[in-house]
Parts: sequence; C-alpha cells; structure tokens
Amino acid sequence: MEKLCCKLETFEGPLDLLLLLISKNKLNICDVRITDLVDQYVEQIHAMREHKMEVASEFLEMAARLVYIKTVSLLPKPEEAERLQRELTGQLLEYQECRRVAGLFGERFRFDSYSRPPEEIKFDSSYRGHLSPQEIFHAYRSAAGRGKRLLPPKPEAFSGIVSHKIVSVASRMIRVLRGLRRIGAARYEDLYRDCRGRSELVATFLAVLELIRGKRIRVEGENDGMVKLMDGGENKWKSEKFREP
Amino acid sequence: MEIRKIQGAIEAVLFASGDPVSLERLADVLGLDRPTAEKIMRNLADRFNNSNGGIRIVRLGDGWQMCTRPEFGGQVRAALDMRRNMPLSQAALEVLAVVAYNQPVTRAFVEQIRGVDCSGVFSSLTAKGLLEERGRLELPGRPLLYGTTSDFLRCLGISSLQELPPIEHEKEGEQAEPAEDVG
Amino acid sequence: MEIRKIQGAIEAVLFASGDPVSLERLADVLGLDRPTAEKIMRNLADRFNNSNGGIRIVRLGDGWQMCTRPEFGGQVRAALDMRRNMPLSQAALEVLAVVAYNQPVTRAFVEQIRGVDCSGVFSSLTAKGLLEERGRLELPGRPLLYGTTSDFLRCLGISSLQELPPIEHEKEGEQAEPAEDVG
Repeated sequence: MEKLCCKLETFEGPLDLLLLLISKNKLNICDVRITDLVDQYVEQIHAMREHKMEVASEFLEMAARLVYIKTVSLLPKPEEAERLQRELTGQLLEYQECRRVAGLFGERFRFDSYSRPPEEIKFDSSYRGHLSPQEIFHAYRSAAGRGKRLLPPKPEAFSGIVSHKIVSVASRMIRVLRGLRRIGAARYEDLYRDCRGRSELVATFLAVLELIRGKRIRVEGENDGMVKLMDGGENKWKSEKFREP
Repeated sequence: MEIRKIQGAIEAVLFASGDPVSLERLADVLGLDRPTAEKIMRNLADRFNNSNGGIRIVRLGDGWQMCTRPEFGGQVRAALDMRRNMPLSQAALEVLAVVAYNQPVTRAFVEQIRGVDCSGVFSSLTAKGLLEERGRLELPGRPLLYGTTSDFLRCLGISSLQELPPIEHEKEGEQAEPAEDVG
Repeated sequence: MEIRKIQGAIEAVLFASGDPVSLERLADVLGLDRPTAEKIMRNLADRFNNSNGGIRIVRLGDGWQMCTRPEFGGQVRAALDMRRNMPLSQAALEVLAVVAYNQPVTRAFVEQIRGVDCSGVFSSLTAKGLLEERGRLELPGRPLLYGTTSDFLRCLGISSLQELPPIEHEKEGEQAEPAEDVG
C-alpha cells in the first residue's frame, strides 16, 4: 500500500485509482462508461505488480467488480449491468464529494492555536445537593427492611460453622434496580461499592449479568462503563418473578 | 454583581478549565439567565478577539473556550518545546470529512465510502483529539460510533457543524438514480 | 517586533503553558536580552494585575505564571467541580437515614441494620460534610460515634431533626415489609 502511494503520489485505494482514470479520460463520472475503464484498470494493476509492489486486496476486488460489470453488460440483460454501473457511479460520486470536502478541510485546518491544560484545583468535597426529608425516610425504611431479612443469622454467630455468607443474586438484582431507579444511571464500578466480601461481589456481578440478559439495564461505554436502566425496566421487573419487598 | 466582575469570573472559569465550558454552566454559576449570559459572553469574546493580546475566546458548539491567537503559534511552540503538528494526510482528511457530515458513524460506514480500511487513521485521529468515541451502535458486534470533537471545530476555525461547507451529496445521489429530473 | 506583539506572544506562551515559564526562555524565544525581557514582563504583569480581569500573572522564583485571580475561586470551583452535583448513592442515603434517626450511633449499629459493611460510605459521607464524629462509646474497642451535621439539615431544608417524618419504632418492622408506596 505505501509503495503504491509513493508511486502514484496522492491516492490510496481503488476508488482513487478509478477517479484518476476517469479524470485522465476527461470524463464526467455521471456518464462514464465503466466498461471502458476495465482494461485500463487491469493494466494499472499489472503495472503495479511488475514493479513488484504489493497490490492490496481491495484493488483486486475492484478489478473483479469491474470485470463482472463488463461481463454482465455483454449479456442480453442490460438492466442488471445498468444497476451495477449505477451503483459504482453512486459510490464514486460519494467518494468524489468526500475528496472535495477533504480538500477544503485541508486548506482550512490550522494547528496554530493552543488550548491550555486545566488548572489544578483542590475541590471542596462537601455536599451541596438537595435531599428531601421523604427521601431520608424512605431510605431508612429500605435499610431497616433489608436488615430484618439479613440480620437474624448474624455472620459472626455462624463463624466456624458456616464460613461463607450466602448472598442471593435476587437480592442484589433488587438492590441494583432500586439504586438505578433512584438516580437513573450509575458508573459500573459503583454498583460494587458497598459490597463486602467475595460472595457479595460475585452475587452482584451475576445480578448485573442477569439484568442485562433480561434487558432491564444496559452497560454503555468501554473503560468507564455507565449502567443505565432500560425503558420500561420498572414495569417488567415488577411483573416478573421478583416482587418488591 | 457588576458586569466587569461577571466578565472577570468568566475569564477565570474559562482560563482554569482549559476545555470549552458550556454557556449553560456559565449561566448557572453566575446566576444569570441564558440570554444575558450569552450577551455578556459575546461581549467578552469580542473584547478579547479585537485586542491584540495573545489570548482569544472562541465559540465551539454550545461552549466557549480560551486559546492562543494563531499568529503566536510559532513562539508558543518554541517556548514549550512543541513540535509543529504535521499537516493531516489525505486519508485523515477524508475520514474527518465523512465523519463530520454523518456523525455519529461507525468505522465500517466510513470504510464503505472510502473503499479502503481506515483503522489506522481512526486511531491516529482519536489520539490527536479530532475524533472521539460516542458509544456503540445497537447492532451485532456493537460497533463503536465516532464523532468529531470541539478541537476539530477549533482547528477548522468554525464554531459549529452547521458552518461546515455545504455538500451536494443528496442532490447528486438522487440524480444518479433514474430521477425524474427535468434536466 | 513591536512591544504589543511581544506582549501578545508572552501572553500566548504563558497561557498555553500550565507551569511557570522562566524569563530566560521567554527572552530566548522573543530574541530579547534579559533586562529588556524583564522590563516588558513586569509591564505586562502590571497590566494584568491592575485590571479587574479574571487572570493574573505572578512571579514564581525565576519564572512567570498565569493563573486565575483568587477572588474568583468560588465561581471557578463551582463551574469545574462536576462531582458536586452527583446525587448520593442508595447506600449513602440509607446510612445517612439510619444515622439521622438513631444518632449518635456506631458504624457497627448501622451495619447491623443494613446487613452490609459501610466503612466506605461512612468516610465518604464524612468527607462530604454530612456526617461527623461524636466521640466514642464506652465499650470494649471504644467505637466511634457518628451523627449528622448542620450541613445535613441545610441540604434537607429543615432546621431540626424533629422535622424528619416520624417513624414508629415498634411497628416499623411490619411496615417495612409490605411497603406499598403511594408514589
């Protein structure tokens, strides 16, 4: 590829080569007879190979396409040939427009204006948001409700008998959904923030997988994933096997 | 707050941020409604841009950014030991062109228009801060979507995508089909 | 180069550099001898510092640096601190609620009610200024006691804890189960 660029200077791909050939023949793309180009195109590829240049597969693919168009046009079924030709013409037009705009961009791009790195600021971490007393009240009931369920078999009481705390996936699913319904979206890692111990981590992970599978949440982004509630997640959730406690 | 103070605060915010700051955020912080903030902001930008100072204020999308005046690019590079940015390659410009007019787009879309593989160009444009990822397409394989950045606008010397040069894309596309055009 | 241009170049260089730039480097880049550069630099710094703008120029050792004027620190912080507007997590809300209704309490108490470890949440709530330490409990291990702060009341827009919706301690266990909320 690179040698090719050196040899023929500005161009990069088969569409480039076609445009070059068209301009050499001083033809308008709209009424170019693709069939006339086939021989020239194949000739060019031959020349490249003779100069021991690697011809990229897309050049060969284009050659095959052109030959196909030519073949079809020899058969007594001109519509197919016309369609193929129109397709290629359309693609060429689109590409030509792309090149034209790229040229404009090239003239206008300037790298002489510089921005600056952000000033390093130590932020005050105190909370300035608003909470409502109702929110606190509901949070209390939610916490107290869960405690009742999880509390009786206190982990310490079982130390020596049961070494692992069992965490149900269902409870984590409810927890994740509840959290998301409140704030709409959360960072993926934040779902694990309040996990204690491996089994909670695992249960939360399984819960997230389960919720994704059930299309109730989705995770977006690559490294810094955001977890979002899918539309209708609430209703579906209520209707299925988990009832809100 | 008197106007000079407000402008001082805006200067400080834009300076400290480095990146563009949205008008909304500025208005919020200064306790102004948006039209007033807009007016003050324009005023301030004019003042900066009409002076011969080294700093100018540009509008990028719905935000504003402070940056250096291009004519001092040489001195800035010399003082900060920066290399001059190489002009973009033809391939890079073509990719930018396709993305700019169709964003957000997948790499496959761009490759279809250009007829060649573009993975190298995409990663170098992303590294240069001219392209950025914009989530994924909900299709098998969940391909990444790309869009242009505010730096792209700044380097091109425009404030929004609406200022891109017009393209004759649609018209010609229709003509190429057997359109019932008079001509 | 005329003096206004030189000053413009210096502005651009100081702006683009986040760090201080030494006088020597400035003189080099602008092709000036040091005394002249010094004079121009002082002049420029005076101009910035005597205006009411948001940016000032300070001398640091052998170099000069542009930075924001301290009086706009509040606005700068408000504009650039994204985390501040982040809502509290469900875990944080629950801890806050349990502390609010039972204070002063130990962490162990809250953990017992919630059934999960809360150490991370406690420290983040303390950092946010919503919880504070209230001495220690006279028990083995002398555990710390926590309570809510006046900032907590301010966030809620209430003037005392009595204004929180009452919870019926006895019946609470039953109520918590079939919580068919109106909302």
